[in-house]
Amino acid sequence: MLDKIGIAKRIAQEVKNGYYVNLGIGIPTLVANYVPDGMEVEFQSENGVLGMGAFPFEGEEDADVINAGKQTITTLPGASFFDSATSFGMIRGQHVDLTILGAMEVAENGDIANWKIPGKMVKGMGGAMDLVASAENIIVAMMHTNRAGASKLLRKCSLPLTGVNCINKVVTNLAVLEVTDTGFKLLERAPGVSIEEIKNATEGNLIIDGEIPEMNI
Amino acid sequence: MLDKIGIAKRIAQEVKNGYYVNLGIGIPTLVANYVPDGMEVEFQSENGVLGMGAFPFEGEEDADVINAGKQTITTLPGASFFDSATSFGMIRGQHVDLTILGAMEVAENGDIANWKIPGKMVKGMGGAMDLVASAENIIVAMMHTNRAGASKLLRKCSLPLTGVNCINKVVTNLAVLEVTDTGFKLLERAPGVSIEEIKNATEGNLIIDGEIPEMNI
Amino acid sequence: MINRTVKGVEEALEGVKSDMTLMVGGFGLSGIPENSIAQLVKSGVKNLTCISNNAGVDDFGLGLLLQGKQIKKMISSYVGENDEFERQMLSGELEVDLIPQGTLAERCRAAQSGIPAFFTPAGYGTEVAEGKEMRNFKGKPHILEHAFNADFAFVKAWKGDEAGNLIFKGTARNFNPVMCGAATITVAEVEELVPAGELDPNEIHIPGIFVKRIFQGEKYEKRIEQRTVRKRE
Amino acid sequence: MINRTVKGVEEALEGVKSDMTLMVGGFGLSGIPENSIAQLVKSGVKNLTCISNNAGVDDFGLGLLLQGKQIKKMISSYVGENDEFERQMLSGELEVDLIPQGTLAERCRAAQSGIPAFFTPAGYGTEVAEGKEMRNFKGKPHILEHAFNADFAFVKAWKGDEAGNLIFKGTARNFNPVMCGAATITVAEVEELVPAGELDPNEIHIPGIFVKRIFQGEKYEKRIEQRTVRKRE
Repeated sequence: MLDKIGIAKRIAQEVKNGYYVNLGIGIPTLVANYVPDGMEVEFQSENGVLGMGAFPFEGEEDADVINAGKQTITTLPGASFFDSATSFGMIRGQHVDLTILGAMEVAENGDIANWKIPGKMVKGMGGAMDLVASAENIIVAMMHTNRAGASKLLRKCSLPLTGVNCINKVVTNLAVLEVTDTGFKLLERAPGVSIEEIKNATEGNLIIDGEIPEMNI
Repeated sequence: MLDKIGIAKRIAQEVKNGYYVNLGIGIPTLVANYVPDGMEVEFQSENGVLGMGAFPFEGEEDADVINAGKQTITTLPGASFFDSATSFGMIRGQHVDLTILGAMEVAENGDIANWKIPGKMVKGMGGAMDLVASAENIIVAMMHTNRAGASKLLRKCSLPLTGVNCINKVVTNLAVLEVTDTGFKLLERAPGVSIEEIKNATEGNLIIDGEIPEMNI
Repeated sequence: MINRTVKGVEEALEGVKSDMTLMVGGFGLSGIPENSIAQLVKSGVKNLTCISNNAGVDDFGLGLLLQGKQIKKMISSYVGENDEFERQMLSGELEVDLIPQGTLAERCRAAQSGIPAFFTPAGYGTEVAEGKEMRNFKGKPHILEHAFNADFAFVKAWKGDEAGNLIFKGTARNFNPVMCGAATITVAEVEELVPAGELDPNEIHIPGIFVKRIFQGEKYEKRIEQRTVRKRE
Repeated sequence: MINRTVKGVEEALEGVKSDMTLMVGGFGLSGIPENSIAQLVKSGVKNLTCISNNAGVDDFGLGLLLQGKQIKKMISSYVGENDEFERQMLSGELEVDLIPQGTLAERCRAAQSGIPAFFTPAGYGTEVAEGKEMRNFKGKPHILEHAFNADFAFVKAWKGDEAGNLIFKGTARNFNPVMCGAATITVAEVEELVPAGELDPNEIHIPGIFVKRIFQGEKYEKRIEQRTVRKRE
């Protein structure tokens, strides 16, 4: 079974040379740490920066240079700053190659819910609705089940949707799954995790076709 | 009767303190020369500059700094450059206070035609259609009649329209006229020009109400 | 040059009244118009509708206006760092209209540039799309969104000049440029106000024509929400 | 950093074919991609549809492509300084779609930023509005306009870096920024190409993500159409 860092490491393998990547808050932010050195990649943050680097050294934090998670950041050579309309122009205009974000629920048809629990929690969708409606290559990073042990990979989302029919791939603590026309196709198992465990943790239709390899992290 | 410079001088009197002004090609461009010194005015050119100044000194022309008439220009302190979408954002968003442009025909209901003579001449509308559709304060600068002696202030435009119901005022070599709900209201006569002459040169409905003063230039 | 400077924050806020709709720049606490917000608190205006990506934190940014119950309605994309906000919202004291961040930005930009409405894919199939016109373009569903209407826009820039020209710094730029000229009156506060002619016309982010009033803020706290650092090796 | 540089104009134009739709930056002869245009002439591609505010003059800019009869259709706002253009248009050899300049700019910007369609008042009541959807907003009529579809965009900037970031100069900026990313492939030529890190991230007009290929132009004539000067006193 993977921890959050394991999920981030596995997703980092999905990042290809020449990709502009938008990273959501939480696990997705960690992905940047595991992209191989020397790979040509630029990270975009929707609050208005392309070419994000590591966190600043202590004492060098700048309130005017943050990411979408409101964390202080630095920029790399080749970086640029821009306004919010331009930032979402990049996103809506499909100039960003890969979007990685968290979710509360993903449905077998690619629907996603991640912004609201009616009556309980309403943080807002932030940029997530723009991202999922526009991007062509979206990976969800999340735990396979919620704290109560219930599956987050469902036949149908129960929470208010963020987007419909838009998720391509899900990487969880248990598995890598592709969202296909007929459901979640199991691609890889996390180290030490059995197909049975994945089956038990997946409410949505799970497609198991042939041998399912263990992830290589 | 006024010459082109006279028309420009008269229109300059319409420019008020604090106005952002867009000047069209031809006579309108001359208006900038006659705005009183010390008046707070900024000239916008739709190709992407606000705060235009005089023509450059010989030898200081810059191919990268021109106005919408493709003339080399200079900028004044406080000037800014911007792209074409932003420029028409200013225009469409009604941030420009006064628009001065030329015309082939103006109709008594405020329609204007200035971009095309079917089968003969098609230069294009440039920014004129955006300007007349958006601006709330538009003055036309033109000769009262065309080269053949026919009136350019008509009941109805005969040429393809640039905009409908949009012109507020017309300043010609013969007169200053306001476009009202019922037609062209004569406000001022050019020096030495009689009401009769203006009547004869105006095809559209001309409203003469009380004493018509001579312009003060 | 048209001089857009006003003496200070009091003059900058002249005409702000209860029941108005205000745009407020910033992302989180970065690039917020601190001095204008402080003056709004002081002025005691009430029943405000605020268009702002976030709602500040409990004791800073728009959170200060929430504390004083000066806000009737928030139009935002993300409001997740504010307990008082959540309390007022869940109790029904505060109306909240949550909209996608890109739509929020584009509706400001539309107001700025005279575009009354535009189509965007964001929110299709979600409750955001309810009651809105839908249309397919190239086989993909989009929804029609409208330009905002606001009375005042409060923005914060790094440098500005007397003509109202603005230059922003880093990601403190965010929503500030798109709100300039998107309301009837735009008030810009800047860290440094310089005479016209000192800023390079080529480096200006927002031309002064979009800014009605400009002043230099008295002081800036520039609070950091998530101070994240790495150790020196 | 993602390196967007190509070796030169030949590599920059790889994949340009006859019958394609090209966006070409510039206003008059100011800010036009001179080197890309020269290579288009050399390549001999034909039946092009060109989206460009103007059509050059007889012997420069897009006028060179008109001379070689490489253009099938022009989409422009103003084409008034070109005899060969007028000849081809009046004879019916050349299709011409004239559209308001602000609509031209906004249709590029819409393509760049994933907005399929928007409403604008420009052209209402004129032949430009014929066959288009109309709608009133606040009692004022508007028409629906659509984002452009283009295969290549050719733009020219002043400075650029390896990451494709661009800075424009003066009014040579014009349509160039709004065409970046508005076509499948955007080719930027610059007067000066510098390593990544040399441009201030705060001063970049167009982030490299909107630019697919960048190269330093071999030479720039930068012809002036209307040399207007005043005498020194």
